[in-house]
Amino acid sequence: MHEFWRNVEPIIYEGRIKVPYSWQAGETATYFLTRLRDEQKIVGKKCPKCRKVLVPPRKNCPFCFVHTDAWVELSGEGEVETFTIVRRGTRIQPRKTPFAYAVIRLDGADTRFVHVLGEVELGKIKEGMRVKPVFAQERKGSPLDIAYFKPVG
Amino acid sequence: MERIAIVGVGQTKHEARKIQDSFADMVYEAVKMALEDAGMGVNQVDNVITTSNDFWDGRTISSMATGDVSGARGKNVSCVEGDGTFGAFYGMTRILSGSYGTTLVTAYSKGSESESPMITNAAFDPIYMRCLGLDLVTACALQARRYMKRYGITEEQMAMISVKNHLNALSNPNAHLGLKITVDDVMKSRKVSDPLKLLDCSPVSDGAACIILANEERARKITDKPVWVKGVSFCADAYLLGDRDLAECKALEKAARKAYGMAGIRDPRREIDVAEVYDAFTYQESMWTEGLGFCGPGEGGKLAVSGATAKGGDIPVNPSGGLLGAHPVIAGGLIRMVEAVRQIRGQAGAMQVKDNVKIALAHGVNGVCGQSHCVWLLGRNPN
Amino acid sequence: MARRTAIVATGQTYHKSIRRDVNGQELINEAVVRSLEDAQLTMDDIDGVIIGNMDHFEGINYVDCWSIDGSGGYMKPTMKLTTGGTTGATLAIAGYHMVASGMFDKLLVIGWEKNSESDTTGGIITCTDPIVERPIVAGAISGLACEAQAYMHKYGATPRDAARVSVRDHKHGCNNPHAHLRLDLTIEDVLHSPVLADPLRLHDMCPRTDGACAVIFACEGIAEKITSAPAWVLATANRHMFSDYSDVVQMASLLSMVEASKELWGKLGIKEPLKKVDVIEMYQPYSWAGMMWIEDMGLCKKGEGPRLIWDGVTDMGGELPINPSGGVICTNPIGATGLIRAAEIALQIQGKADKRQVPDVQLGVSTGFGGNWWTDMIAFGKKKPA
Amino acid sequence: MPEKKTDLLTIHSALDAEQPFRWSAGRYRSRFMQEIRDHKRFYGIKCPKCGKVYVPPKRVCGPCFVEMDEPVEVGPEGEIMTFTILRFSFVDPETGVAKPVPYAYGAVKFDGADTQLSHFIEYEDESKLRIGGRVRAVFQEDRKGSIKDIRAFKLIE
Repeated sequence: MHEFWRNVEPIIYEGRIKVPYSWQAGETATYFLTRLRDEQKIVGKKCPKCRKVLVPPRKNCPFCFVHTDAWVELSGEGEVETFTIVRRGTRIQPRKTPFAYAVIRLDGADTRFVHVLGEVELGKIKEGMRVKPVFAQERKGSPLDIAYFKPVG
Repeated sequence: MERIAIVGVGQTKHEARKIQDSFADMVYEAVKMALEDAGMGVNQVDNVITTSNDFWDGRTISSMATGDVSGARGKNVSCVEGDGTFGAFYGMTRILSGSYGTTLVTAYSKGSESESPMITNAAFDPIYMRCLGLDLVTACALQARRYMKRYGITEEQMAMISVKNHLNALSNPNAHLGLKITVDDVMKSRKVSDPLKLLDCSPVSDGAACIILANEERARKITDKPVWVKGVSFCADAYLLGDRDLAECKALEKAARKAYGMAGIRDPRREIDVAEVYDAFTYQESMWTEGLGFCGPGEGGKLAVSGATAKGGDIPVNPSGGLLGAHPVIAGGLIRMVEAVRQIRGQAGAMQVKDNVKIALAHGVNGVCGQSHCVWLLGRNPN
Repeated sequence: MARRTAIVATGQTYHKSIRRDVNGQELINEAVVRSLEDAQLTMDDIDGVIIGNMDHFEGINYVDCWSIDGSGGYMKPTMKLTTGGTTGATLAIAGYHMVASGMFDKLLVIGWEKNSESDTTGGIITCTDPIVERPIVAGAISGLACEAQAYMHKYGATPRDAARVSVRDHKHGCNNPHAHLRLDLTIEDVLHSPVLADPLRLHDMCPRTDGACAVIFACEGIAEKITSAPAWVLATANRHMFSDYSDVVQMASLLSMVEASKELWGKLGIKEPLKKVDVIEMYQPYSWAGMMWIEDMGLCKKGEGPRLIWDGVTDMGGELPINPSGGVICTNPIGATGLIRAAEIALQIQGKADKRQVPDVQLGVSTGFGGNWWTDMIAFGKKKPA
Repeated sequence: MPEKKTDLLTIHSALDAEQPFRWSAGRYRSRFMQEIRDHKRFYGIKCPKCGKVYVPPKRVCGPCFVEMDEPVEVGPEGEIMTFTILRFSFVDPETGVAKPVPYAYGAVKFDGADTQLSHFIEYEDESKLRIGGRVRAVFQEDRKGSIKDIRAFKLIE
C-alpha cells in the first residue's frame, strides 16, 4: 500500500439519523388506546374463526387472516407467565434499572400482553403471580397510559 | 431440483471495531477472498446478491455502499434485507430459475457504529410496543426465562454453552471473542437482564462474509471440492411477542422439517456431522438444538452438558465458536454457511470436528426472539 | 429447466396522500386481500411472501417480521428485499426467480410505503454516504434537478417540453381510480406551479403517497388454472452501478437505463422497441425523465425525446402509450411504486385495465428507478414464452 | 366498531428521538479530509487499469474491480458539471430542522479528476451560475476534518 494511505488517523463522523415520525394508529388501535386514556379499560378483539381474543386488538387476525369482529372488555387483571429483571439500563427504557418486564396472561385474553411491573419487590416476582394495571395520572392514548402492573392483594 | 454447489467462501477477521475500514473496504476483503478461494475472476460471476440492513448501517438503501465492491458493475444485482442465509436462498433461486450460472452473495455489518439497543428497539411495533423500551437483549431475556423455567433448565447448563463456544472461538482465527473461561466465570459475569449475564450474550462485531454459488455444470469446472446444497427452507412465526409462547420455536421446526425432507434426512442427530446454529445467546443454542431435532423438547440443557455438542461429540455444534465467538449481525448466518463449507472440505483446521464430514447444517435468524429461521443442509456428495 | 412464470393476480390500495384510517400492517392487508380476491385464492394457497419498502420512511426495522399481521406470512417463508426507489421492481424480479426456480408455486409479492409517516426528503437523504455526501446533499429532488439542467444544457429541451410529459401523465391518471392525483392539468398549470429546484416545478414532480400493491406470481401449469390470461415474464434486466454519487457523471443520460435496456432488448431479440412494445409503465419520478430516459431506453435517438412526446406517440391512442395509469407523477408510495408498474402491465395484458386499457397488448414493459440513478426492467407477454 | 367516532390517533416519535452513529470514513476518505483540513489540498486516487481518477478517493474502481493505490493531487480549481438552486425547504436528517433556502448545490469536477464532488455553490448573482463555470473552493476558518471544511465553491470571475 502506498505510503500516502498508510497510518492515517482514522476520521470518525459522529452523526445521527433524526427523522421525525408520525405513525397512524388506525381505527382498531385508536379504539384500544382511547379506551385506556378515557376509561382506563383494556379491550381486546375477537377473531370469528379461531375465536381467540387478541390483546392488543388487531383489525385482522394474524393467525387466520380474517377480520376480527367483536370487541371484548377485559377486567385488566391477569397472571405473570414470565418476566425479566433488567440490570443494564439504556436511554429508551421507561424506568430506572433494576425494573421488571413481564409477559402477562390477561384474564379473558388468548394472546399475551407485555408490559412493565411496578410497586413490587423484584425478588418476590414469580410465574403465576396475579397482577393488575395501575393507570398513569396523565394519559395521552399510549400503551404507557398503563404506568405498570402491580401485584393483586 | 437441479444441483447447486458452493464453490467459494470468504470472510474477514471479525472484530469489535474496524475503525480503519468503511463498509466497502470490509466487504471487498471478503469478496476477494471468496473469488481467490474459488479460483474465479469477477467476470465469471453472473449476478450478485448483497444482504444488508439499513437500520444497522445508518443508511437507507444500504446496498448502495457495497454494490461496486461486490463486483456488481455491469451485472444484474439485488439486495435482501435480513440475515445472510436468506440472501443466499434468493441467490440460489437466481441460478435454479435458469437465468444465471453463478451467484455471488455478500453479507456484512459494523455493529460498532450504532447503539444496538436503539437499533433493535426499532424492530418493535411503533404503535403498541416501542414506547416500552424493549430491545433484543431484554426481549430474549423474557424468552430465556420462559424456556428455562418450562423445562427446568439451569443457568449453569447454559453457561456450559458459553464455555464451549468461547473455547472453540480461540481456535478460530476469524473469531472476535475467543476466551478460556469456566462456568463460574459465566455465572459471575455482569448481569444484563436476568437470567442473561454478559457471557451469555454474543458480542456485536464488525465483519463481512461472502459465498459463491454455482450450478452443477459450472461448479465442476470451477473447483474439485464443490459443497452441494442438499436442502434449504425458511419460515416466520407470529410477530408480537405476546402472539407466541416464547418457549417454543415452531417456525424453526417447520423450516427444519422441510429442509430435512429435501435432503432426505430422517434422523438429524445421527445423519448430521456438524451444525453451525445462530447462538445470539446461550439459551438459543439449547432451544435451536431442540427445534432442529437433535434432542427432545426441553432436553437442550442436558445435551449442552453431555459433551455431545463438543468438537469430539456425536453432534458437534458451533465448533467455530458461533455468534458467541463473533456476531457481525447481518453476516451471522452467512458465516455459519462459510464454516459449514470449511468443515465439509476438511479445511477447518483446529476447528475440524472429524476428517470425513458428509453433512453440515447452517442456520440463520431474522427478527426478535428467533421469529424467522432459515435452515441450510450442505453435503460433500451431490446425491 | 426454468419454469415459465407469470403474474396471475394483482391488488392495490386506493393510493392517497395519507391513510389515517389504517396503520402500515392494515394498509398491506388491504392490497393482499384484493390480490387474493383477484386470483380467487385464499392465504392457505400461498406458499411464501416477499415484501419490501424503504426502512427510514416508516422507521421500522425487520419489516418482514413486523408485517406478518398484515401480509399473511404467519408460519410461511417470508423475506424482505429493499433497494431504494427500485424496491418494487426488485420485488417483482425476485418474484419471478423464486417461482421459476421451482422453490415456490404461488408466491405473494408485496410493495408498500406510508410516506405520510415521515418527512420523505429527510428520509431519502439518509441513502447517501454519511461522511462525504449526506452533510451537504439536498435530497432526491436536487439530484433530479441537476440531471434536468444537464439535459437542458446539452439538448436544448425546455420546461415547456417537460410540462407536456406531466400533462400526459396527469390526463392518463384521471382514468385510474387507484391514482393518488387525478388532476387534468394544462401546460400553463405546470409552468406556473412553484419552482422547487431549478428547473423543476411542483407539477413536474411526483407526490408523496401512502399505498400498497400485492401481486401473485405462479408457475406454468398453475398460472393457467388461476387466470385465463397470465402475464408471462419474458425477461428481466437491471443495473445498480455506482456506489458513490460522485461517480454518477453521465448526467444528461441515464447510463443504467442504456445498459439494462440493451440487455433486455437483446434477450427479447428486439431491434426496434418503439415498434414492438405495446405499452410501457415507466418509473418516472419527474417529467423531464419522460423525455430523457426514453432516449436511453432506445425508443429514439438522444435529443429526440421531446419530439416523440409532442407528436403524441406516447399518449393513449399513440403508437406506444406510456404510463396509462398516470405513472409515478400521479402516485408514488416509493416501496410499492416499482411493483405497481409491473401490476399495471399485468392488468394491460390481462385486459383488466378498464378505462386505461390499451387495446390488444401482446408485449408490455415495466421499469424501476432509484438509488444512484439505477434502473430495473421487466418484460411481460400475453403469449407463454417458448 | 367504536360507537362514537373518535378522531384517529397519530403516535409521534419523541422530539429528541434519534439514532446515533459513529461512522468510520475509512483510510482513503480520512486522508482526503485531512489534506483538506491541514493543507486545503484535494487528493484523488487513480485506477491502475483504466486510469480514472476518483475524487473522493476509495479502495476499489467499480468498473475494473481492481484495488487502487496511486494518490493524485487534483484542483484547486474545477468546473461546474451541473447545478440547481434549491427553493424548497425540507428536514435535514442531521439536525431534524428545515434548511434555509434558496441555495445552490452542484457537481464540481476538479481539474485532473474524472468524477465530480457535489457541494454548495455560493453566488452573488444567480444569472452568473452556469454549467461549465469555473469555480474554486472556499474553506472554513475552523476546519475539523469533515466535508463541511469546504464551506462551498465560488465562481471564479
